Amino acid sequence: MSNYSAFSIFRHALSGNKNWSRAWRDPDPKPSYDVLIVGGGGHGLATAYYLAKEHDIRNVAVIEKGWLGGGNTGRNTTIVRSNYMMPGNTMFYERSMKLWENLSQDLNFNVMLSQRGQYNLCHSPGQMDAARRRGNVMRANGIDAELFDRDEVRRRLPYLDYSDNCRFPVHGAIFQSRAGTARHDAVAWGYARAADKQGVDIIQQCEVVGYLWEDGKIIGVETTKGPIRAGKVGLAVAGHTGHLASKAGLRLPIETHALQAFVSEPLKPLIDTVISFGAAHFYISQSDKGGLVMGGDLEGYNSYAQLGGLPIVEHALGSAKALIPSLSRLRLLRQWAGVMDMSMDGSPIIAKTPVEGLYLNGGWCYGGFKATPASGWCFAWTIAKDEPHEDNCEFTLNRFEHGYQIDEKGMGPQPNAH
Amino acid sequence: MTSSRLSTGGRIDRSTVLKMTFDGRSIVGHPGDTLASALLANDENVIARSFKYHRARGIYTAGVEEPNALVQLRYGARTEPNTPATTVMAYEGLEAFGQNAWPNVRLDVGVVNQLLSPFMSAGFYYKTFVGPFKGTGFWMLCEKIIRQAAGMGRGVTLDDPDTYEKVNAFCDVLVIGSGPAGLSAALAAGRAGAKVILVEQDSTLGGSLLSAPVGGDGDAWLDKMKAELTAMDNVQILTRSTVFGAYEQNVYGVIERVWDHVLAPPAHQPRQRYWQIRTKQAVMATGAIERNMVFGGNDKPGVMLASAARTYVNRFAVLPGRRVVVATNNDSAYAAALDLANAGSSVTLVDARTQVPEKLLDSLKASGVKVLLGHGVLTAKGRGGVSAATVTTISPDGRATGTARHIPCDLLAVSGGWSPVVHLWSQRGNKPVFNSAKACFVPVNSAIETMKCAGASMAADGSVVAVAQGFSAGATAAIDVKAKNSSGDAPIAPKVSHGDDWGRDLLSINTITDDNGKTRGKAFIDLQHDIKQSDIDLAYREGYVSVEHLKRYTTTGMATDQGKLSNFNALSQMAMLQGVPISDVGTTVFRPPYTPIALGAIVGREHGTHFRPTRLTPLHDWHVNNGAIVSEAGAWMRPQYYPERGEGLREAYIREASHVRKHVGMIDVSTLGKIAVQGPDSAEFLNRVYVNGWKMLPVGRLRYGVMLREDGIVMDDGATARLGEHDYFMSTTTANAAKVLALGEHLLQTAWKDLKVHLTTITDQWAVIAVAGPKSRDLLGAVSSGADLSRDALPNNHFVHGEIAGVTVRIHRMSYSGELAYEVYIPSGFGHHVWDALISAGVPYNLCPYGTEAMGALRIEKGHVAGPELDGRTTMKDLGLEGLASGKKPFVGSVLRNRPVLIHQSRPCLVGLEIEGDQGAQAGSLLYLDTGPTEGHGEGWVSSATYSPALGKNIALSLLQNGPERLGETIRVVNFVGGTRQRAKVVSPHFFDPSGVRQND
Amino acid sequence: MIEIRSPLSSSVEPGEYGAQSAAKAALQLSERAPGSLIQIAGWQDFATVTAPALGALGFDGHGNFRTVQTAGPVSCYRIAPDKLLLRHSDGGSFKELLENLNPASSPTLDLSHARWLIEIEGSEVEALLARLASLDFSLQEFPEGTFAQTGIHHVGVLLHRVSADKFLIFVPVTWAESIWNLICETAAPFGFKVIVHP
Amino acid sequence: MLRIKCPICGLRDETEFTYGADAIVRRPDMDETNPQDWLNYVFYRDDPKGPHKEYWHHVQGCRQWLVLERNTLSHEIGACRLAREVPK
Repeated sequence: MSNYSAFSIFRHALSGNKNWSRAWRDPDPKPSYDVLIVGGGGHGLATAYYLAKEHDIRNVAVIEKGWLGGGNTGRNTTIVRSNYMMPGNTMFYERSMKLWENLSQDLNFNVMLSQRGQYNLCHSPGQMDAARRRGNVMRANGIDAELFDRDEVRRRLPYLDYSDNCRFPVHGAIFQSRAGTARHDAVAWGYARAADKQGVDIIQQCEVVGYLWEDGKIIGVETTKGPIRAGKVGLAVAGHTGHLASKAGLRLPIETHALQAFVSEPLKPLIDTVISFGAAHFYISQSDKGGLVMGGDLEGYNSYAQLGGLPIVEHALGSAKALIPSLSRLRLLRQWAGVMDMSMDGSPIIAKTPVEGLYLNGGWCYGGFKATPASGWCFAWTIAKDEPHEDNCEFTLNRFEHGYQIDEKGMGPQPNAH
Repeated sequence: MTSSRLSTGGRIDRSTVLKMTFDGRSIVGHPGDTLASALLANDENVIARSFKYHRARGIYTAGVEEPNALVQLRYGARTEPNTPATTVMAYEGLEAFGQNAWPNVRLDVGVVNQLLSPFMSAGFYYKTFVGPFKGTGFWMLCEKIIRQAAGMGRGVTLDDPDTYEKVNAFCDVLVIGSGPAGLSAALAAGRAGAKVILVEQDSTLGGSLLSAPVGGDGDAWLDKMKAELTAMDNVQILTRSTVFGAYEQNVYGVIERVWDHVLAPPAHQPRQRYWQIRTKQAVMATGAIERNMVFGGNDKPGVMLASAARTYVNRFAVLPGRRVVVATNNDSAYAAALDLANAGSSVTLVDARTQVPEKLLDSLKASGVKVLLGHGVLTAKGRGGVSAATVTTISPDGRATGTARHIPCDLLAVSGGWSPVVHLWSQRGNKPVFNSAKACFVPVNSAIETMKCAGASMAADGSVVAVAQGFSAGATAAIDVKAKNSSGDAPIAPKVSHGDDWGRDLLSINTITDDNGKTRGKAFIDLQHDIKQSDIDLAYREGYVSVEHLKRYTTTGMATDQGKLSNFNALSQMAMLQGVPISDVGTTVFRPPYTPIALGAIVGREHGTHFRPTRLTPLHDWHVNNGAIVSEAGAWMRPQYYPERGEGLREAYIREASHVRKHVGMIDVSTLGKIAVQGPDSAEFLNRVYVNGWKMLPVGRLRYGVMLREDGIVMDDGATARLGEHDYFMSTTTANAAKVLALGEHLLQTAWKDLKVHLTTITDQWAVIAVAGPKSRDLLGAVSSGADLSRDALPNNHFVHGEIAGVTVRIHRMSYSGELAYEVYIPSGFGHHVWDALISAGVPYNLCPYGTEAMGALRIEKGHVAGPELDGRTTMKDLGLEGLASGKKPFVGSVLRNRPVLIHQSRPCLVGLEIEGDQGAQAGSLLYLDTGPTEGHGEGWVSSATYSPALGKNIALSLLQNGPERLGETIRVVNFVGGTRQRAKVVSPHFFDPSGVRQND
Repeated sequence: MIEIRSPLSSSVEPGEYGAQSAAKAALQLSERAPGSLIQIAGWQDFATVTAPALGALGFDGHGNFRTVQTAGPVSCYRIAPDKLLLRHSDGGSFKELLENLNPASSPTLDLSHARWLIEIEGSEVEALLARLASLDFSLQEFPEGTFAQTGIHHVGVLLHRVSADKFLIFVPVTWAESIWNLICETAAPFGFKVIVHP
Repeated sequence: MLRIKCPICGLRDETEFTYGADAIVRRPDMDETNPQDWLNYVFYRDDPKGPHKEYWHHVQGCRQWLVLERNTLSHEIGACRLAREVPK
């Protein structure tokens, strides 16, 4: 497989781009693997990649019911940040950020991480205090964070609504300069290509319909392409975790909800950063192609349908105009929805399950994309060593029993509130 | 008269001349024109530049599928980037500008990108720009340049001067599209008596009929249909309105462009109207979109869809070319050839098929159209625009079999078949099926019970079938909604010129190649995004074969036209490469909106002040009129402070808080949540929702209580008074009022159905004024009557009724400030009156109003927890409230609050801090051991901080690990983001009057 | 008698607003004090225990969830399975009614200060309301003398169709000004008159 | 957009309601002291892909809690009853 570089582009261009090879193979499943990862999204592919790279476990397959990267990896708002306050979250997301920062080189695939910074706007003194606490935790843990007052935000983001007409005036913002966006599809493709290079089999169009059991232990999966045995089975199927775990007899602290995203027509550069509105659940950035990428609130009810309803469209676009009034005449090009695992405390699960042979990576709520590298890294560690790494040691399944809810928003066990 | 404008014909009003400009050059048009037809009439051929290679582009279509002719419409605050010229109605004073080009679309220097095109193949950016070093620096340098080059039009940072509105509508049958099928459907449903809404995106009804020559049978038919429809009261017609989305349960989103066809909307009138239509049945008669063919130079100005060329001639009386080559693989382009020839063009028709019916050929004979069967166009030649077509004989799979020859032309009109507009049907989660005879994807009409498809969107065979299908769909829909009358007989279909039956004998060729199967030159599949056939080939080679991978890797179909032209050709190329039928490749799922919609239209009036409704207390006007600074508290506006003589926040709150401790102050606390708890089981209910006991509370008393969430975390606190035997008055925090009520109702209606309790919000019924300070009793005693406020008659946590200024009020003795304090409950409509009375009566007592900032300082001095401490993660133990919990009874959260982590010794718990030095601490600062590293999450954090006027110190409440056992310890308070490090002494949170002498006085 | 202060006292300004037409304004907006409002609640035996008291007022039972029962100045709205809202437009005290009800089985609650009324009248009343709430306001679906509880701008309200071209909107007082302002903006394209009742 | 047929108010837009929670889980009796029962009630869900029963609160209407049958995959809506009339 050819290495990607400016030189390779030049060389291939001269030969009419006729000689590029496949980015990854399309193998038939082998009868058995050491580790089988269910779910060919960013998390599953990253897990396979790090199993091979970090733990030298190469007899690995990733099976995907559709096409790789077709779940939430391909339908998010591409934001990457590490501004988490709760112990258990903070260092995990910072590990992710650090992996992101060298991911393009690591994978030899440009994932276009653009560290254009992210502003979390505050609209009350109380929000400023909460932001200060978050920023302080970040700084104390070696993560960059700055707290800006209204004037500084106004200097940096002059296009927000500072008029008397504004319903929720900006009081200030917390800013992480290393945050930004990455090209979402490239993450799946880059990990797929790199994992494939390490010998991982990526098997698309292969749906898990059940598990293979032996003595109460899971020893593989039954798929639409036949049974595949595995020493260990890892689930990385965010959005469908509840459904697939139930086939293994697990009831999880997870509900599945749909989240919409939106993109406008492409424009010349207008918004050079990522902005999160503090008066409603809304965030916006601009893609390299020029489209304004926007995310809103959950539909509010359990859903496995990748359908988005009008109330949330109104909510998100209303927030867009409230935040930046001049967006009014710009046009929405597409809306779509992804289904996500909303956990009861808003934080993920990366852990062994009570079922021997089954490992779980899920419950990502809104935050799965940014977590992709660390999620794969920590899940690979957990599978390889049969124990969590320090960075995912709080992402257990039984934390609700002992009471350490990693409730970053303080909303309690109400998934649609996180 | 402009050069390409025909002297007769067309559906334009020649009696009026509209003056417009494009890139500063004057153009003229007539009412009925689109910007595109006016540009063509004025011989403007280069309208835009493409996304990647900046290739010159002209007008390609006559509709919403336009991939090329995007303009920046209007300027200043009203500018609209990326506007297809084909969808803009001409108006006096219209100004449009070329975009994505410098200095302009005619002379764009960005065209050099074309030289780099071999290096800019699909996905090239994934393979490079990573740079030689670690990190993202090199990429971001490259990205800056890429971002400047990308994008299309420009947004502005000026506020939109126009307004928008949303309308909710209800109907029985929604008919989408007003061509022969849609009109017939509306007629059938309308006659039956159903409530019908007919929506048409164009400015006038008629659909494909509008593209036929003026004066034909279609016009007469259209007039008759319009007359009958407009006479029906139960039929509402919306033109210039696009159904952008089909949602579950038959809800449709529509944007009506109410005043977009003028320079600016009239005063008070909305620019656009967003209709949210709830219907019982829908008929989708959305027609079909013609496809182009893939060959070298198929994007040049002068290449146009055949149907569009026909539309320009017949509807707009514009001759888009004098020497025309029409290239087709189906019958429909014959009508275009005929009409162009009849309008004066010399026309050569190149048909990929070797045999066509004699009748079809006969129809062209009289017009002088030259026909070449078994031929295709291999390339379009010309600089800046088409000057010739290279034509060759071809095999049935589109490969050249002979020697190419040039046919000079200035218009190359192409028809590669048609794609039914299935978007709305698909948005409901359905996949269309491939119809190989007609080479297109069609809906499965039975898939959605409440949506019927008809006409060209079902690939119907011509207008006779379209009318029959439409009428039947409308009639069936009417029966389904139980309309009373009969639909009568279907109208006789209009006789339209031959060729509308495009599916017949179609030869499915999409691409014309040389004898090696290669396209010549740059052959585009997605015109706007510059996706060439070779990009699809590359994606295939690299394994991006699924339609979603193909779409994402190449970005085909993701431009502003959303692939309306390109999707099919991309799919068929991928099918060819994979050697499978196109049906096996599948289609991408269509997402709303069908065409791009302005954000502002969806927002309607809910922006600015009306982004969310505002909640005002009954005393709000007084605060504003008396100089209060009011600030947002959730939905409420509350007075934060009342500055005197240029005071800032800090001076004002310190003065106000000091004043309360010295004299008497009053504050509007009407925002407190208030819930009536009524019924014989009220005490039991309270006993279950509060952690403390309520069974023994006598009438006339009130009690502070704490509520937990089901998971044992503290949710809310407040006081509840027992007004009568079965009648309690609960107060909640401002923030949690709705949550507490909803939870109570939930428990009563689901788990505790046996309890006879009713909850009703009475937040709005009562204005509440807290009066606090050593002189509060004197003041209230003086101003009220009928209430004995003496220490013995009204101790703390008691209430009494009395009268102030003629108003019956209830006075609770209750303190959050630590002072002798009362809460006066007043029917809200009299709140202002009583407040005024207190202000007047307060003069001798030195009464002053205070705001939320001073209230905060007072409660911090007293160690009362509030919002910052009740952050959804703290337990009663954390807040020092666990003593309140009853051990004798279960309550909400009583089991789960005892989970091991929640009762662990080392949890951060509430303490006070006295800050060393002159500067106050900031809430959100972290706490660390006095000596030792300041890193990690620390020992705790500062939740609330203030200057304490009573103590003359800066103090704070904080949560500190193992806090209550660390009183006296000195700790470090670090505000990293503020750049401050302070030391503080850990003290009891009850800073002021810990024994409560003052409040119990 | 102290006059109840309108939550709209700084918003209601008589005059003509919005798009002007030669003809009479298509809409008339005004405010009305609710008079007396009380809620009666109950449980399973709600109907039987309250029947005598309601009968004394001239009502024949609870009615349904759509129809407004009226008897003289008193209107009765069945707002929930076991809750009624009674309005005495003259501000009458409901004294007799209250005396006839047992608070243990049918608790009552004074809500006279909790709501304010906005009245909309005119030929475009259906069109205006269609821009504010997602109900079918056609006369057929929302006949005279019926009511509905719904949301306007995220706030729960009660709408009462008094006649073909007149609606009363019961708005929680603390939201009243915000809703009033939004209604005025929404009415601007039609042109409207703000009037004050004597 | 979901449209929910409230037994009291009739067919209404979802925006008048708030979503409550899974109506399949049953709240333990008040005097239940086994933490596992409470954990199951508060945190654990079947999360079905298909037919679901769930609570909705008609907050901008009659303020009744409803039990709605709805398919989480197709969003098809079935019966809607007053919660108080649904047997435990």
